[in-house]
Amino acid sequence: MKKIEAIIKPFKLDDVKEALNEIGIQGMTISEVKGHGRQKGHKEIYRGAEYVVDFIPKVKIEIVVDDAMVDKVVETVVSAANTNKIGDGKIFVIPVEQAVRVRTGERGADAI
Amino acid sequence: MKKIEAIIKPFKLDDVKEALNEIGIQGMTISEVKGHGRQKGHKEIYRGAEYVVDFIPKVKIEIVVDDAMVDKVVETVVSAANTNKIGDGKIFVIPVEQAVRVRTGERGADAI
Amino acid sequence: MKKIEAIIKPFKLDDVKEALNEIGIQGMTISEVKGHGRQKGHKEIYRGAEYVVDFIPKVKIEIVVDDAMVDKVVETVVSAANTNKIGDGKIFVIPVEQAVRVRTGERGADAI
Amino acid sequence: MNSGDIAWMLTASAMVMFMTPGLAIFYGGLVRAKNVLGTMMHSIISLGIVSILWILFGYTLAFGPDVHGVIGNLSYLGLSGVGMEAGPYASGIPHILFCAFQLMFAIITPALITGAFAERMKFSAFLIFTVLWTSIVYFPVCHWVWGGGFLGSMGALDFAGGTVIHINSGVAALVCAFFLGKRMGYGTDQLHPHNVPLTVLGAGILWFGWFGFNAGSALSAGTSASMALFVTQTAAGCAAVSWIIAEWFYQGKPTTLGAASGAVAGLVAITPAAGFVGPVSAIIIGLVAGVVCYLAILAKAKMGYDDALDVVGVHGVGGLWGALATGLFACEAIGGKNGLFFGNPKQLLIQAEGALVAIVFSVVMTAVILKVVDALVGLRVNKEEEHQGLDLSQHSEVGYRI
Amino acid sequence: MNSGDIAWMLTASAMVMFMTPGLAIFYGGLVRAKNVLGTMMHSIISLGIVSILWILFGYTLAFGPDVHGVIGNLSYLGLSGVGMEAGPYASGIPHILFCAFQLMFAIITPALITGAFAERMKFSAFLIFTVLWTSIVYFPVCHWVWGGGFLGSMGALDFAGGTVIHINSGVAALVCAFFLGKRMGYGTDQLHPHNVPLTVLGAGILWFGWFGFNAGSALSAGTSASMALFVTQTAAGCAAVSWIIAEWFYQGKPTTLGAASGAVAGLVAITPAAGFVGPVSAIIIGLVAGVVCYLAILAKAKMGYDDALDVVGVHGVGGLWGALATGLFACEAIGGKNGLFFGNPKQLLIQAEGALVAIVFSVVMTAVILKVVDALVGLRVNKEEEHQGLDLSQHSEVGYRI
Amino acid sequence: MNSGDIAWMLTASAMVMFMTPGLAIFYGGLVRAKNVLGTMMHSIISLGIVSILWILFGYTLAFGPDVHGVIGNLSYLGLSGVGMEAGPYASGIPHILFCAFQLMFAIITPALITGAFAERMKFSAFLIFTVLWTSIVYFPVCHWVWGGGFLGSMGALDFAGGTVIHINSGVAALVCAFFLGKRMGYGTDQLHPHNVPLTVLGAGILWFGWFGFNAGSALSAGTSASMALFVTQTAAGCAAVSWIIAEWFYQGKPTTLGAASGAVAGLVAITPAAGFVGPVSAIIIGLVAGVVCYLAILAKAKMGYDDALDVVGVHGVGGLWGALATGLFACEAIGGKNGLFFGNPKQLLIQAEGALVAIVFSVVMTAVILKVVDALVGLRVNKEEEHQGLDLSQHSEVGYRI
Ligand SMILES: Nc1ncnc2c1ncn2[C@@H]1O[C@H](COP(=O)(O)OP(=O)(O)O)[C@@H](O)[C@H]1O
Ligand SMILES: Nc1ncnc2c1ncn2[C@@H]1O[C@H](COP(=O)(O)OP(=O)(O)O)[C@@H](O)[C@H]1O
Ligand SMILES: Nc1ncnc2c1ncn2[C@@H]1O[C@H](COP(=O)(O)OP(=O)(O)O)[C@@H](O)[C@H]1O
Repeated sequence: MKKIEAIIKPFKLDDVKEALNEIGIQGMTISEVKGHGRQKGHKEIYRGAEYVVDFIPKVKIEIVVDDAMVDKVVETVVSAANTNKIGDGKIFVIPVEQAVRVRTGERGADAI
Repeated sequence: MKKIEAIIKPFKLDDVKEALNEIGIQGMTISEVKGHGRQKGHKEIYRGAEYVVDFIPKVKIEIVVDDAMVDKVVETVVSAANTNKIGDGKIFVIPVEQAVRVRTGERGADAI
Repeated sequence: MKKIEAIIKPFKLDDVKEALNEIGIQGMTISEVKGHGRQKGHKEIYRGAEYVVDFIPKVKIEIVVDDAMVDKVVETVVSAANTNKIGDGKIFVIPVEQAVRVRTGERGADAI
Repeated sequence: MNSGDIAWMLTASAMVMFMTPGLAIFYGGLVRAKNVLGTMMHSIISLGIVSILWILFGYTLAFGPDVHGVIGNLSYLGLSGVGMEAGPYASGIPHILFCAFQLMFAIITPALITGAFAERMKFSAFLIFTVLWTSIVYFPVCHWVWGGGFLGSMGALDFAGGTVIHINSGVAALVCAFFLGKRMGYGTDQLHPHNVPLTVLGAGILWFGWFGFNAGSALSAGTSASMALFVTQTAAGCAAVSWIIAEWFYQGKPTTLGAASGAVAGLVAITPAAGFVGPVSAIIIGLVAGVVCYLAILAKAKMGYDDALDVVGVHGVGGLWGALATGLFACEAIGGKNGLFFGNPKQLLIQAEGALVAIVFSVVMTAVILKVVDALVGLRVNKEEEHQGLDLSQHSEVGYRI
Repeated sequence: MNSGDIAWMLTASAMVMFMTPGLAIFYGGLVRAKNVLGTMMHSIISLGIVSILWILFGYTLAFGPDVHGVIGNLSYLGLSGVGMEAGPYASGIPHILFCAFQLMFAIITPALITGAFAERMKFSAFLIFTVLWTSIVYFPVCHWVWGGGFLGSMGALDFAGGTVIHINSGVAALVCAFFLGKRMGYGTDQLHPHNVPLTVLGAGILWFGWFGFNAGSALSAGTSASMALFVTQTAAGCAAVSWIIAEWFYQGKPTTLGAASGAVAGLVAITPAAGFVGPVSAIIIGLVAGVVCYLAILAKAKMGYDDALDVVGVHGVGGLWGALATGLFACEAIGGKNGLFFGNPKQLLIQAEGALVAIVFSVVMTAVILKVVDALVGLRVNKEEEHQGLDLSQHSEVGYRI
Repeated sequence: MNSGDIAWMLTASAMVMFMTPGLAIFYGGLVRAKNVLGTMMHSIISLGIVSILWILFGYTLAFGPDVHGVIGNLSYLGLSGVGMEAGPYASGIPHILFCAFQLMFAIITPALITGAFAERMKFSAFLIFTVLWTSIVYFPVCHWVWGGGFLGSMGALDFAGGTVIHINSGVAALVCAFFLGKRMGYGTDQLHPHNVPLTVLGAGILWFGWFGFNAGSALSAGTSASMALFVTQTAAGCAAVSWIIAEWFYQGKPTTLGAASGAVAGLVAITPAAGFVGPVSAIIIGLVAGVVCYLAILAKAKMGYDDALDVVGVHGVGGLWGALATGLFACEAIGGKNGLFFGNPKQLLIQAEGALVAIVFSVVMTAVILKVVDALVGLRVNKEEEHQGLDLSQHSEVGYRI
């Protein structure tokens, strides 16, 4: 199993979720994060002074899937989250050794 | 070392924390996340229209432990977080290659 | 590639970010988390009763880098985040099998 | 009629109305985020329900010509005959304006109770409870004291509603807390306020509105209202100070919520006394109120009922102290009546009697009403709903998306 | 002059001013967090802009000596001649106080419209729009009804601004919604309120201020103001109740936002009628307002324009209902005029005519103004900016760091 | 006595009281979330502390029969002799009501200062500071101007407290900022507001209350109050507009916080002038206030003191401009006195002298008091506590759990 961590633009979340649902992926966990990278931050003004805030709101989606699904999921996310602009985000694939469903205690592929 | 990521129902957090403390686990990091899966989302109404919000608040607990402890931790979380209802959550086990304590620079098992 | 997860004190974030920028690391993702460990929690009072809140605000920084950079990044974070007090935090190193840039579809080291 | 009096009573009516939204956010800030709207809703919708009851039959029950000291007759049903002429309760203002001013009191009283059953009452149950309680408890007690009823005739002093409003609602709150039982997680989870700044702002609005409440109860713009305003400010300020001093002493830290709660406790305590006492008495009434109400809240923890937002400790205990304090500090030079400290010990007794009657009546009737409501629709949301919070389970809404 | 009247009108002016910050948070809570400041700014800066226009030329256009029933002449340019003497519109108060009171109405009217173009209008475009709309639409319509113009002479009743303020702004809002087009994500994303407690507090402040609005429109502290205050409370409360009952019926749950919106709908509807109707009529006006405005909002969803914060449904439809209701329920005993139900069917016709004139004028002129503003600076922020939100893109600020 | 005057002064007193909770949220929104309660607490508890001081000895020091132009004698100690009779300062209202109105001014003045030492002052130090400063600085200066003291006799005009309140507190704030030193992270971290909507609402409440402040300072419901109300609205609105125009020009974007700050700056500037100037002068006073205070805040950044919430820039500089502007624009037709532009250059000099005296006195005494408090308990929290925030370290509370 692998965990796919996708860091995307917040307003793309619904698109990505639906694209994933379409390829049969239901389970996922999301969190609000802030990103730093090449994308320029935004400007804020306070009391006449300008500040650049270079942590930009992003959404992180975590999806644990069977090895077989990894490529498909990655592609789906890439195409759904893409806006062709800097800051569209990254996808990381991380090994998962075990998965357990809390309710039933099921393990492995059955758990996800 | 492994990182155990448990995604649980928010109101179970205190129970899980205490159960972990009882088996000698102190260190953990938690974050507020939202989950999508089989559990039905809740209904919201705005201006006469109904919306289903299918991202459900969850808590993610991350615990890095020695390989030897993994099973015990997983079992502890499963039994403490279980309510026997859909949406109880998942546990994922992920390999960790190194751990460092910032304060001392200690590494490996000593760091956690 | 590895993912370096650093859990640090929130007010150290800017220092760490700058230290990383100095060694050429731009990309990172941060999130607000709460930590539990040896550091004592703070006291709250409500209606005459005292409560100890033992989840302490922390910031998690995630940085995916080439294997060659891992040690340098870890050291940089350690020295920038260190205050020599309990609760300074931890760094975990986790294997990453693949990285993809959403905008271009680039993979591997090119993506980060 | 007198345009100065009318000017003041228009303003005072508006200010007392404003207290109910103030209460909505005072209470709203004190609950957990998932219950903020359900809690605010209690106050907001009371503004509607009680207005309707008042016009239809409430005003006539409370202020219609007296029947045996117990209730008003039906002369003013549907406000017939209540119009733009002066009197009968205040010669300087139109009857309809007196009726408007009193309506605002009728609205906030049941809204105060809602703090006791916060975070767990069914919305339908709340609605029925409010209709019944206002009709069967508030209107009669109001009549007894202000409408020509037996408590007023007996000589019980209640300038702006210490007994009618605060003791009455505080005691009802106690009964509600017992009947509803504790919130899930009481004693284990931290059922703490989600937005204290909102609560402090609510206290500020209440404080502001309370000048209309107390000084408006003079029903004219004159010396009585002026003194009432001054002592209101005094008691509120003193109780805020004494509450945080008590906290500092007992728990090592003074809290902002303590200051806000203390202010409200002081406002409650001075309510019955406002037109009868002077500034120095008001200092004492306020200082005592802050400490006594704080101790009442500490005591609650030991007595094991879950009066979620401390209506009993602040309004019940504060109101009782105020009623008795009126019997102690009333001074003829200010309001025409003397209390114990000015040589008239009987007044204290009358005050205690008045309070007792209200307490007994409110306890019994509230219990009966709760039984009825429970039988009709059930008082409490189920566990699943309580977990989810009232906002989602009762109203399908969420408070914040920040 | 009369110090009671002055006392009341000073207070009423302050209360009506306070409605605009109240509106700022009412609207502010309804938008998404990224637009909260941009939305509040619309109201706050209107307090400034309109004050300046008013002094320079607005007051004289609206209330200067009448020219052919259409506009005021320039006698009061720069408020020359408007000072501390009594009259000409109210004998009990100084001219400058009447001018102050009316200024507060001129401020809130364009601010109401901003709900329609929330979350997507350029700040510069908003500024120009507000200057033009207030000058070309508000000042004339205000003159027609209250300043000696043809609508007032025709006998159209508008106690506190149902036509001048609510129909006028509601209709302008409709035009704005059409011209600006839908917000990005309309129909797909959940463009829901980010802070409902703030909105409910805003409704509370509006309710409070509305007593100044309606009872202040009597321009004296007397019986008319007293009755206006009472019916204002009644209609607001009834509409809050009927709105949530309608919700319960249609959508299975009553909402807190519904109660707040209902209250505002009731306040809007009673505005033109306030000095002309009695309490029982007010109950009906309020109950109908809650249901009708709720249905208007349901209808909007089908009609496909994005009136973001429902200005049309609440102020347009509510104002129209109020104008007509005045023609139905006006009662000589209260305000000197009868409506249909009191034997004077002609009044209903006059009311409808008055409303129609305002609607046509407002639609046409608003459209023209929007065209001009669009040509000058463009109405709408670009996509990138809309994504980012108005707070960052227009003001380089963020609302919250909690 | 006159019921219209009483009606207005009851209302005005309540409105000025309401400014202090308004200030609590104005300041509360400007600090970081971890300091919101500690900051609000400063204002809320001032409502209590100063009320007590006032009754015990404050009123008599400020308004007791004059002793050599310097201080009031002790005739009114414990408010003895201050009751329901008319006068001595206003013939239309009871003495106790004048005393209540003035109390509200005494409360808000030290509360204003707290913006300068926000986010780093020990709560105990704040308490002692407030007691001492109010007693030793406010009461005397108040006496000098309004209580029969030498500044008033000299002819210095200060309608509602430009010198007594704003210059006085603004200058004290400057001294506090110097003595306390900068906040941790000043210049490196972004010490930005955590809740701007709260701050804007606070500005709205201040604006509303300020009508009571300025128009109430006429002490009667007449033409003077009416004009004061009008120019208050005008100056506030104009300053909001000119502030954001200045921002637009200098920094490329107008901000919501700028509009709110501008409004407050305008209100400050018109305070001393309110009863003495007309609408067109008020436009100029307001427009200048917005720009000057904005520039003062820009200048602060270069001068290197950390006046956290800009009390100096808004109240100090705005108050000074207002005091001088009164000497420029005062007009006999309005308030019985002429300024420079109406042919009386001497008035400007007197105004400057009055301001100078207040500045020197306030600087010296504030410095002395700070030295004393520092010696007694230490002014500033330690680093650990500052990191944690005042809410946890001083009060063991948290503002939000959203
Ligand atoms: N090395 C990295 N490790 C972790 N997260 C990263 C890394 N680089 C970028 N990110 C995340 O991806 C987001 C987008 O990256 P950015 O460089 O701005 O644009 P792009 O995705 O177009 O290359 C960042 O905001 C950050 O959250
Ligand atoms: N494949 C997955 N990857 C990551 N998180 C998942 C995955 N499946 C489920 N989750 C998380 O677990 C939570 C519970 O899953 P759900 O399917 O609702 O119920 P259950 O745990 O009973 O199977 C989800 O809300 C989501 O946060
Ligand atoms: N075993 C662990 N797994 C995950 N996170 C941990 C673990 N131990 C500690 N942490 C995180 O590191 C933070 C600091 O740890 P703590 O024990 O308080 O101090 P120190 O870093 O000095 O050892 C904790 O608040 C928690 O967020």
